[in-house]
Amino acid sequence: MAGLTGKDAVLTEYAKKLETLDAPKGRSLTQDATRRLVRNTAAVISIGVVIAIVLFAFVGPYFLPWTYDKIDWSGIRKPPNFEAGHFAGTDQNGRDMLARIMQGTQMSLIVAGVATLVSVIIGVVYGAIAGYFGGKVDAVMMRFVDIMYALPYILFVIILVVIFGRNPVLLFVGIGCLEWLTMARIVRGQTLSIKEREFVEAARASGASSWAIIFRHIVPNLTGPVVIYATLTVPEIILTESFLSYLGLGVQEPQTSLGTLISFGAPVAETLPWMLIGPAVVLVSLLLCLTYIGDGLRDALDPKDR
Amino acid sequence: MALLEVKNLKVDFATNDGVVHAVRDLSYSLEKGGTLAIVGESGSGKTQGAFALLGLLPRNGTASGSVMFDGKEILNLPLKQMNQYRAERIGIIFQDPMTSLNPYLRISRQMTEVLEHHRGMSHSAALAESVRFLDAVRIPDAKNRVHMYPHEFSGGMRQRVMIAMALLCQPELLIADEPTTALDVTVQAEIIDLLVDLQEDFGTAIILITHDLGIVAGTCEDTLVMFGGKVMEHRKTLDLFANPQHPYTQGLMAAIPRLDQKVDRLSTVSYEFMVGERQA
Amino acid sequence: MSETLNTSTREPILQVRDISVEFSIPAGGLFAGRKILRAVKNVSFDLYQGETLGIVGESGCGKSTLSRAVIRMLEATSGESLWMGKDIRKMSVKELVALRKDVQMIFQDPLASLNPRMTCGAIIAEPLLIHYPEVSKTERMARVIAMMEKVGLTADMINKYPHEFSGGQCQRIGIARALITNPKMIVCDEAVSALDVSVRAQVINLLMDLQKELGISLLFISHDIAVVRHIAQRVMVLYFGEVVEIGDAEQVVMNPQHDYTKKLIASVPVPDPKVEMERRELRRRLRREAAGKAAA
Amino acid sequence: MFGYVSRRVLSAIPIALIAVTACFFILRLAPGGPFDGERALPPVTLANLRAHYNLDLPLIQQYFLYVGRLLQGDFGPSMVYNDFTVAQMLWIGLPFTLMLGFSAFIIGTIVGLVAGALSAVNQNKLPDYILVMLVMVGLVVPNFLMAAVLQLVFGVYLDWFPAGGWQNGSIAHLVLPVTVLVLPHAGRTARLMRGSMIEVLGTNYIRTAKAKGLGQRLILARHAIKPALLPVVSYLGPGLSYLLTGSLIVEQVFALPGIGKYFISAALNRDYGLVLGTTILYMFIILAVNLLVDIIYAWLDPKVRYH
Repeated sequence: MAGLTGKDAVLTEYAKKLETLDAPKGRSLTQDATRRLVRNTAAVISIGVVIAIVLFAFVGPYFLPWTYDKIDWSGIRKPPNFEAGHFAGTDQNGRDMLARIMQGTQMSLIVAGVATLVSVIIGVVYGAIAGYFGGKVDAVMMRFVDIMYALPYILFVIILVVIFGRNPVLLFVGIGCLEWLTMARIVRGQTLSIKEREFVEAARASGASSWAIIFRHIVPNLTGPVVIYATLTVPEIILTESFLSYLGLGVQEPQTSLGTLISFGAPVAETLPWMLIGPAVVLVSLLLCLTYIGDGLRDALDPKDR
Repeated sequence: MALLEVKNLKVDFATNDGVVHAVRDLSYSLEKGGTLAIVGESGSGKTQGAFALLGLLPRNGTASGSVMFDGKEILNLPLKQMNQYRAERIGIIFQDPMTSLNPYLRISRQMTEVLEHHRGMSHSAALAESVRFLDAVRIPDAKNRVHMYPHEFSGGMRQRVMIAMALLCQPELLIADEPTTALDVTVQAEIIDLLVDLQEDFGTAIILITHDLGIVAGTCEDTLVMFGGKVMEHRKTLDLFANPQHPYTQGLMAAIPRLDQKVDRLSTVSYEFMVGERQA
Repeated sequence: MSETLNTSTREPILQVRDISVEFSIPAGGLFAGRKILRAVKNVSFDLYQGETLGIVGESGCGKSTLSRAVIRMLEATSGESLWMGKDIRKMSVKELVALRKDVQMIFQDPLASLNPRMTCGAIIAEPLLIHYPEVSKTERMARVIAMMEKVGLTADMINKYPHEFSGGQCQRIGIARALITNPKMIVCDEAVSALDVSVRAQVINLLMDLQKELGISLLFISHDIAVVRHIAQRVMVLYFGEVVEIGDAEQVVMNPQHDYTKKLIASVPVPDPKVEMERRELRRRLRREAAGKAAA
Repeated sequence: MFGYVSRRVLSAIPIALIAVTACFFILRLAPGGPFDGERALPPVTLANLRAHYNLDLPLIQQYFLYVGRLLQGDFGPSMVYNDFTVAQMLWIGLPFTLMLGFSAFIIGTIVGLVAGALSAVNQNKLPDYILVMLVMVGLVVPNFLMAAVLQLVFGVYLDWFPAGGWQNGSIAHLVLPVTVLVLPHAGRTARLMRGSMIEVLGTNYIRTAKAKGLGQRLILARHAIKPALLPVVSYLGPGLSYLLTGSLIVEQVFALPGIGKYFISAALNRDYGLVLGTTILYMFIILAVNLLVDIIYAWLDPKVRYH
């Protein structure tokens, strides 16, 4: 390639300049967003609480004398008492409530994590393709999403669970497969708007290939909305999972989930209140914090000064 | 006694990156029936200065100083009293005609409500008056078009509707905030010429806010040049164009490509004058 | 100003013959049929090496569509667009990508034409990455710095992100990106319209200096005839997709032939009170004539 | 306007057909069937049971048979409650579920719209914070937990309302279940309305209305409400389907005679007829509401009606 500036000597001079240059780092949009997120106290507190809950669920069991499935024959249906090590009482079968709450939270978090991942992956890929290629492809794909929206989707989850039995993996994937609809719509909308932006046309004008445009220009600009919606999907999925467990379609014994615990705790709440209060507090605070984090992220990532 | 006396007007905005001083110190006066152009680049504070007059600042904006209208202080008036000035005594038209009309209401509704509210007119009387004003701003077939929705009008037509709407109560002062920036140049000329004719017919005082020195030249008796929220120069338009005093104004004049003169190279605005300003 | 180029001897680098562009848009109503919108109608013109051709017209006149159709950023419906004698509309994908090396674009919105997630250096280097992948990273970055300084940016801005620059600086980055592959022609689509008066003058001067120094041809599209007249040697006036006038810039401005051009020239406000008063009278007379003609 | 509506109706029909087909085949292709209960039935009874419900015919034929009868409103026999047809069972439970669902839907929508508008109008002031908190609770607490809590507090301890069961005609029995259904729906509607109202209040045409010197209440009523409603209206379709799903639980917790409780038992023991019937019924309700939403949307937004 001919010396761009016509004189190759000039180029070497710039090459030398390059070594000596320590240009200051720019402040990327993500750093900007994190600075704004940190200023949002509700979001920061929520992040703290969520981390605490995750530690409680995954690290807690090692500190407990009882495991979630060990039956303490002397302590059936007992309120919390500290000598016997049942800090949150025991359930009808004499199993330690605190251990079960921890295991239940673990299960709910895992289900939510995997299902959100599944819904994000399907949603982003589906939305990006529909958005980028547009025209007929987009019309057909979006028509399908409209049909799926019209179906009473929870009935599908129930049918799915009934069909494939109650093994947890299927449950996660099933929920994820039905939760991607809104993500697909959001990603499609975003892709359409990014595609119209001038920097994409500039890339086309420089001769960039479609794939280069998708991965270098469109996907990086999708991260904002995808992150926002993914955080808002997690509580949705936890709700769906607990809804299913409530109907007896959730996780199989002896494992449990927050929804299952509540479904057992609710009918006997009058006599054994600790069986309901424990899991309810954990579930509500988890969902509350995740929603606040989602709102905080949305205000941080696309700050229309609300 | 001047119709409008603005003294040391300051407008600040509280943003999460600290306070932004949009208008630092703006003072001017306007006689009854007079015409004043406020010229400045974006960020000079020209628009916020005018919005402060009518209390139209956004939620995080605060104004201080004094604005005397017809002898009475109107800056930061409580809403109830301010509403007696808005549209009735001070009209305003905005920059972007495409978004300044409510897309979900017919033009008739958006015009008659002004007369019904301020003049207590019946709907039919208000409608007739609205049609009369739509004719005055040269909208063809006003009688039928008044019942249409905004999206059935072009940009230029919508701006004419905005002008008619602002003049319904024949206010003593009309503020025009960059009325033609969003329009094509041929439509812009028609709207500017229309404003000049209306000013002569109704004798309304006009404050025309723009960044285009060409528009200023043909419309207003006085011109006020703003930069960085401050007044750089305020003189008769003829003198200002004959021999601009302030280096910023001179810089602006030399930086515009002109249709009537051929120049090889545009001179760029030098900001040395800012050196003295920075400490102020 | 550069002497009027004697265009007769040299071969034009771009010859456009009867380019038309039509879009089919959904018509309203129950059984939505489709209407044909003719955005560009049989436009022809030539562009010579080192020349700036201005295309002026109001919104909706098809100037952006034409400029993109001519370099096949969108498909024309009919006509020819010869680059160095070869019809762009018949080029293969590979030839088209190679064409992008020689034909670049600058856009209207300075900030929106830069990917917010990429640094200034990466943005300018992208065309190099596409067309000269074999070039080493250091050489690529050296060329980027050389170009940054040529367009008036300092080398230490290389890691900054678009939102950390002013409008004028963003446009300079756009220009640097367009120049990095040493193109022969650049399409400037309203390249200065979004800039403030003071910054606009700097960018116009920069474009004209670079053109003189590098001998690049510019297709300068704008709605502002005063800017076009200043920067271009020849001007083409578009009205509803058709060329109503084309010629030397001074000619077109000083004595326009077509009615629309006359109206366009008369509408542009001139920053001189006395001149502007006379022009208002001229506009009033043109309107009365037009009204008279319409009534007749 | 008519053109727009008929186009929407026409487009709803294929969706319904495709959905019915999807439900039908998914259920039938799933492993297991209604008759493989614990005690294996003797092969002979199994055979003629299958014949009775013509499960022995090729699937395609069963499908056309099913759809044919469906068009005449016959949902076919229930395979578990074998002395009722699905249509009869649905007919028993349907009115209750619709009454419960729609009353909660209407109350929830109204409460949500008013709350959302109020909190948007006095943004970042006390009423806004309180309403945002209430909305959070409504959104976050799962309906079965809310049901249990309300049942315990208001039903058992305070005994203001019956904690469950149903005597027809008695509103008191409905208070708690409707409240459980109203809270999440009102929460979502309020959150949407707040965001959309805030956006509308920031638009140029509201600034124009202020510049006309109109009173705040007049600006809100005439200029702000209609545009703010649009995004919320388009949510009401999915909103109702969300609420109907919730009623599955509420009917079970409060032991109410809706179609909800049939569905779960039907799904568990593979009563194809009943599951399909309920799903299709829910779907038609949702499609009908979506259609209604489209029409309201067109009525509100002249631009949609215009082309």
